[in-house]
Amino acid sequence: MSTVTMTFREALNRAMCEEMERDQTVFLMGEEVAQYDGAYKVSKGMLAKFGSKRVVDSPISENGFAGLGVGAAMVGLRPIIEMMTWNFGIQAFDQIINHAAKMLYMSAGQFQVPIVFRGPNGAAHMLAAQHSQTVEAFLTHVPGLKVISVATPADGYGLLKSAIRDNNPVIFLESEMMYANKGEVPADETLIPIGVGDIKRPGNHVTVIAWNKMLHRALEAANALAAEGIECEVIDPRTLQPLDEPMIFESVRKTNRCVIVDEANHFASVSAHISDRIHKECFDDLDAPVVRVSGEYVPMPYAENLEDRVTPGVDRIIAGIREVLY
Amino acid sequence: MSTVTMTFREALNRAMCEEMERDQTVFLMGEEVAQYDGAYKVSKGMLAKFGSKRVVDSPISENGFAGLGVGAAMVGLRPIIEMMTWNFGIQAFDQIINHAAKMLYMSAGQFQVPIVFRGPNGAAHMLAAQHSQTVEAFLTHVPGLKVISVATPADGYGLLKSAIRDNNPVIFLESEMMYANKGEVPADETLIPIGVGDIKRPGNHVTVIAWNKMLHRALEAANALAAEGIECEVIDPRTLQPLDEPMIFESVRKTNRCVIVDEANHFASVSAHISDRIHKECFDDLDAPVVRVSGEYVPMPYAENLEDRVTPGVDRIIAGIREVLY
Amino acid sequence: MPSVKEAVKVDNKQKAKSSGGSAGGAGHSKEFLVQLYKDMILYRRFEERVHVAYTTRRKFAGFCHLHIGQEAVAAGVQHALRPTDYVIGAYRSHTQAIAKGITPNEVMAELFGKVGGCVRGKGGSMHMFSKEKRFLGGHGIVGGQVPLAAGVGFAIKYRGEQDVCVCYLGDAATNQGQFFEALNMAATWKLPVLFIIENNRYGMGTDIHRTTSIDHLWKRALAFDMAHSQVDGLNVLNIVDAVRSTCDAIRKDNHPHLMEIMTYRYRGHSVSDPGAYRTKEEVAEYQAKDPMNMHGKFLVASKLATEADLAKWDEEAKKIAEEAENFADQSPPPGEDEIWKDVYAD
Amino acid sequence: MPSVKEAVKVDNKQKAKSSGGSAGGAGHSKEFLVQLYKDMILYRRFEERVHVAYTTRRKFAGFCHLHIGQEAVAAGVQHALRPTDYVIGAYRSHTQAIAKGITPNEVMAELFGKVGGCVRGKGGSMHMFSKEKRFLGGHGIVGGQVPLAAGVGFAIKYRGEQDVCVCYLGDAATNQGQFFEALNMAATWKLPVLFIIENNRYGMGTDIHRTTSIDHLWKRALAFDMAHSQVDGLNVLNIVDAVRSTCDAIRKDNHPHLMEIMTYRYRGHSVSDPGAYRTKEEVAEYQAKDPMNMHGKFLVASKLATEADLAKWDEEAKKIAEEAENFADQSPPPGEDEIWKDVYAD
Ligand SMILES: Cc1ncc(C[n+]2csc(CCOP(=O)(O)OP(=O)(O)O)c2C)c(N)n1
Ligand SMILES: Cc1ncc(C[n+]2csc(CCOP(=O)(O)OP(=O)(O)O)c2C)c(N)n1
Ligand SMILES: [Mg+2]
Ligand SMILES: [Mg+2]
Repeated sequence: MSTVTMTFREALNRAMCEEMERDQTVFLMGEEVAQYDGAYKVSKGMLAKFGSKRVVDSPISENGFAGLGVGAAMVGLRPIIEMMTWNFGIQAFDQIINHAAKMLYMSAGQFQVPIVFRGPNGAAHMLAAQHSQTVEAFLTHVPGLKVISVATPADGYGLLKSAIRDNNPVIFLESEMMYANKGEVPADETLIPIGVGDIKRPGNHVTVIAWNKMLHRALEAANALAAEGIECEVIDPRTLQPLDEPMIFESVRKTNRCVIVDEANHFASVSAHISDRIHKECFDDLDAPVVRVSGEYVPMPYAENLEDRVTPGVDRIIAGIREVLY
Repeated sequence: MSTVTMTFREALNRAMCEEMERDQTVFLMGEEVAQYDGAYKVSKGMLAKFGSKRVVDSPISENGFAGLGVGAAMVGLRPIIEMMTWNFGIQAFDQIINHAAKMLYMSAGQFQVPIVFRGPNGAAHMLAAQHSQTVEAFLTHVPGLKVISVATPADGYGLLKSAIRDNNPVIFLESEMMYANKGEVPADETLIPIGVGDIKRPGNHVTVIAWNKMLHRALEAANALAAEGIECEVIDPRTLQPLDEPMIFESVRKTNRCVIVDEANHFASVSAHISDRIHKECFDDLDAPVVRVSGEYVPMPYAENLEDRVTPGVDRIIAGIREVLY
Repeated sequence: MPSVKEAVKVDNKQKAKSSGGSAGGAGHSKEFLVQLYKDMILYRRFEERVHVAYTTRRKFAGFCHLHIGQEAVAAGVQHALRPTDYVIGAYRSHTQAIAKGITPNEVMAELFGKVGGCVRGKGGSMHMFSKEKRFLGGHGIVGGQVPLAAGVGFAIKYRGEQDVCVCYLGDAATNQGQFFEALNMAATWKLPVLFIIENNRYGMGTDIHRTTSIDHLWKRALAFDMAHSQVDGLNVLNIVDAVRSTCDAIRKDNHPHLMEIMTYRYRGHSVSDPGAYRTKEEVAEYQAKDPMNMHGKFLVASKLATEADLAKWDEEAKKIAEEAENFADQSPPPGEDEIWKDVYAD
Repeated sequence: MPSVKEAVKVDNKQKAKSSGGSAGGAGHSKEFLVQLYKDMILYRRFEERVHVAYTTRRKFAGFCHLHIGQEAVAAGVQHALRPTDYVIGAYRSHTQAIAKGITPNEVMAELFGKVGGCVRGKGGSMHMFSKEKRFLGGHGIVGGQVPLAAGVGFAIKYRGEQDVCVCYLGDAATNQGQFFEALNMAATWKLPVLFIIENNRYGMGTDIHRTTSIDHLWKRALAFDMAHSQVDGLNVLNIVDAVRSTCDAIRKDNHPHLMEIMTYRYRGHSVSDPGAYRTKEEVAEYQAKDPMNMHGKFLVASKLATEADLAKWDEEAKKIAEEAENFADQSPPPGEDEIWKDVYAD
């Protein structure tokens, strides 16, 4: 399969453009997405390509325009709603949790809500407490939502296309820190199915689960340990809800050891859930309890040296891996 | 210690009244709390007792009055903010998560936010998807918040008093279904420290962890199993954040088996976290993996027969206990 | 004929006159005027039956918000709309659902949590839906439906259609942040949405004037230079005429409109509300100018109906409500498999 | 003297005149008029230094929102307040913090993420605080500070104090739901809060007129019958006088007020914004009537200062900014133990 090299933001842009060309009901709305080309330039050129009817600058009314998207989706459109960052998505939790997620169920299947809420998630760099949050723990806890978190341009491309075509509300988590990352993306149109994980690095000694930007730190840790002969199998679930449990369990049954890396703090997080599921389903296979390497349980501090210590670093991931390899 | 019998709502009312008598900076605000005596009559008589300056009917502006409370707390008042139910508290997540929880940290300790957000949490009866949600998984995931969930009038009384005196934002979770429950409450003023669990029933065979109204179902299950000679140790954490891990671990190290009952769905929930913590800290003590009995991963349906099946019932709890006793 | 006050023309002193009685009737056919009455009495009898089914016969539980006293709004608005127009409401929406074409049987069965309900017992009193009839719910979060309505308006405009989306909300919902956000977007993007505040003077037990600083709720529109009006909701023909001419304007000029309809509910906020926050006299005062009765008197006075006709229609309405209850009784509860259905679409 | 337009008196056509220049000066001492200039030039030079420290010298990262062009607001407002009045703002608040008494050293060190910062490097550019000075932040969620301000007003009234809480917000923040909710509560409960919209015409790259339907943002107050006014922010004395008389009224009559100050930012939304959404000419047009320069000219024309004085004060301002950078450079980064401090209070 031939590929092209593109940045993460280009891959996401391409996914949106292809889907908007394919389907007239798809539109993009969010703060600064049109004339400004997106706060992080993910929608660059889209206003010029699709016009102001389909690429819409919204007021700073997250709950309002999230709800507008849900209403439009109920009657046949397929909105892509950009949250400038997911920190502001918290403002829209009422519409996402109480409305988008529950509409199909409350209407007994009559009103589908095919909508994508996308934007960068997690800490960027020196943005402090209100601008450095992860939301996957909140939103995977909401039945009715699908949650995707991507780590590479190719996954971003293939999964965003699937998200736009999905008939459910999909939460799509990106990262400011990865938009400039380059990667190989299929030259031809390609969709990646929602709910299927990806083994980003095969290995036999320990399963390491990580997503979004933590994946890259996990791979770095795995590479460092490979020098010592420790072979990590690094799994990127890509979709957190639904979760590719079969892939995870199969790997753990092979390696008998598992580390989960999660940018979020540990309390009631996705990693807590995965850990529980592994302990439950692979109890007799485990040679050590699952170790979680999580963000510290603190609001994010501003100073660089503190911030670096709060999110899981390569050193802490290596330490976590060593811990299960006793 | 002499006790008096009172309903749950009376116990909570008493806690608020005593604290408001003790401290002029404490006030109560929320929808219908004053003239209507509270949607669930928890604040009955308080308007008459304290006047409209201190018992304030708010507009239906959850984010607004939550934020008003946070601002008032920053400059020295101690608000009690009633969420008519926690479903509507989701509207206030921006103020709770982005402001209340982070203010102390962002201001490097200068601005404390001594505030209590309280109200009923979880399913009541035939209220359907938008009115039957639990929020503890969301809010325990937010550093800076304390989260209390009470199951008995005595705990409600003693912990609400501590919550009001605490210098942090405290989330206080009650239940519509328990307000009429009666129980023994200390006749004399008594505070229960935040962060201390309670063994509601001692036993040696299996540890069962449950809170809020699930506690009562867990106790019912334990009683049923006692007839067969199975002795459950039923732990009510009472505070979910901070969690009384030493009490939990000690019990599991004794019983070697554990079931967690959680009204919330299983994904990234408090029970997932507790399960992970037990597996991690008591790995070699466990004779079976921890079993979680959770709400189904669905929005709440309206029909009574469906609703009954969604929340963990006594039958499912018993099945869960049997599962770890293989 | 009642006039719709537009944004700039609005006048503080020009309050809605709660005179009761049906203003005019000019331009309406006899059939139409009679149908309005039949609708109102059906809604009244239906809700009364619901009340008894809930309280006396304990057929269901949960919240149950009755529209009794406010029927003229559901009837009047609906008759001013086209079938393809969309309607979305809050949790006080049994009659709105029936007005939009969901059958009384389906509404009652839904209340009873039965599979014959319009959403198979999964939504209940607060969540009635019909995709076919373009009734978009039935929503339980105060104010939550308002951005949804803006979205429907957005879709109408996006597709270049001529429909209007009517969004009902209560007086107290005008204190919700997302109400304002939605109005701002609707005004900025000129979305074809008619926002109707059913001002029944109370949000639960709270007089609306205790939770806002304005005397008239149409003033919310001033923050957005949005067209707006106040309508006397005690006169059903007022409502029909106002909504009709407003929808004409919306279709023609492509702009949203905020309409405050002055109305009153006779029963508690929900069935369990004792209503201590208002006097019996106040309720009686409104009941004395009951829009349904007034319209009936108007029909008789105009020789469009006799007292006997009114009594007959009353009986017919009671019959329909009774049949709905029978239907609901006989409908089975949903099967347990429904629990896991409709969480995700394929 | 500029007059403060009150709710009822407001007039659509009476737009703020962006004439530039200092109106009058009557009633102000020379010392005061000079101090205003010194403050503005300090804020300008401080922010310029911040800009260079960020871009050229890469002393810190993250978002950095400069107040350059809008200094007259920070200076004018502050001089109209009492020391015990509270001030709360958004993320464009370096100068507001300095105006309220946090030292330039502490602000710069905070930007650099150093322990000498006003919040020991934990908050950064968007989160400056001083309990002692009653500066309540520094908030990063657009609109989030507005309910907080209502709460401060609530506390002032609760305790029967005479203070005012000033709440700064941007033009685009007036599209946020919680802004409306807070205004409604403030108006209903008559809270002593002065809401100041710094209307710099853009929310990031979006002209405010593309995201709302109204021409003037003070119209938001009409939804609440709230006192309001529009103030020409290019004239610093206008601001002083308007805020002073408004605060007098707030203290006397116990009511909130929404003030729209027309201003302009010269730099990008944040340091990383290239500003392609507006023309160079537009920026130049505003710079030509720069409030600080205009006030300087006024001082010279009124013989209250010489050109040499202005130059000297400019040098002094640069010196303070330079010293602040030196201080920040020398301050150590916070210790790792700070990570786990202040998560919970005892
Ligand atoms: C966001 C939210 N807050 C609170 C509630 C609880 N609640 C339900 S109805 C209601 C009063 C609403 O009054 P109004 O909008 O006037 O409508 P009415 O009931 O009079 O039709 C309240 C507070 C809710 N459902 N949603
Ligand atoms: C709730 C929320 N949404 C989006 C953002 C991102 N954001 C930061 S500033 C800004 C523009 C605000 O403009 P305005 O209120 O006019 O203030 P100004 O920057 O002009 O001072 C946006 C969209 C945010 N911080 N918070
Ligand atoms: Mg009402
Ligand atoms: Mg601006």
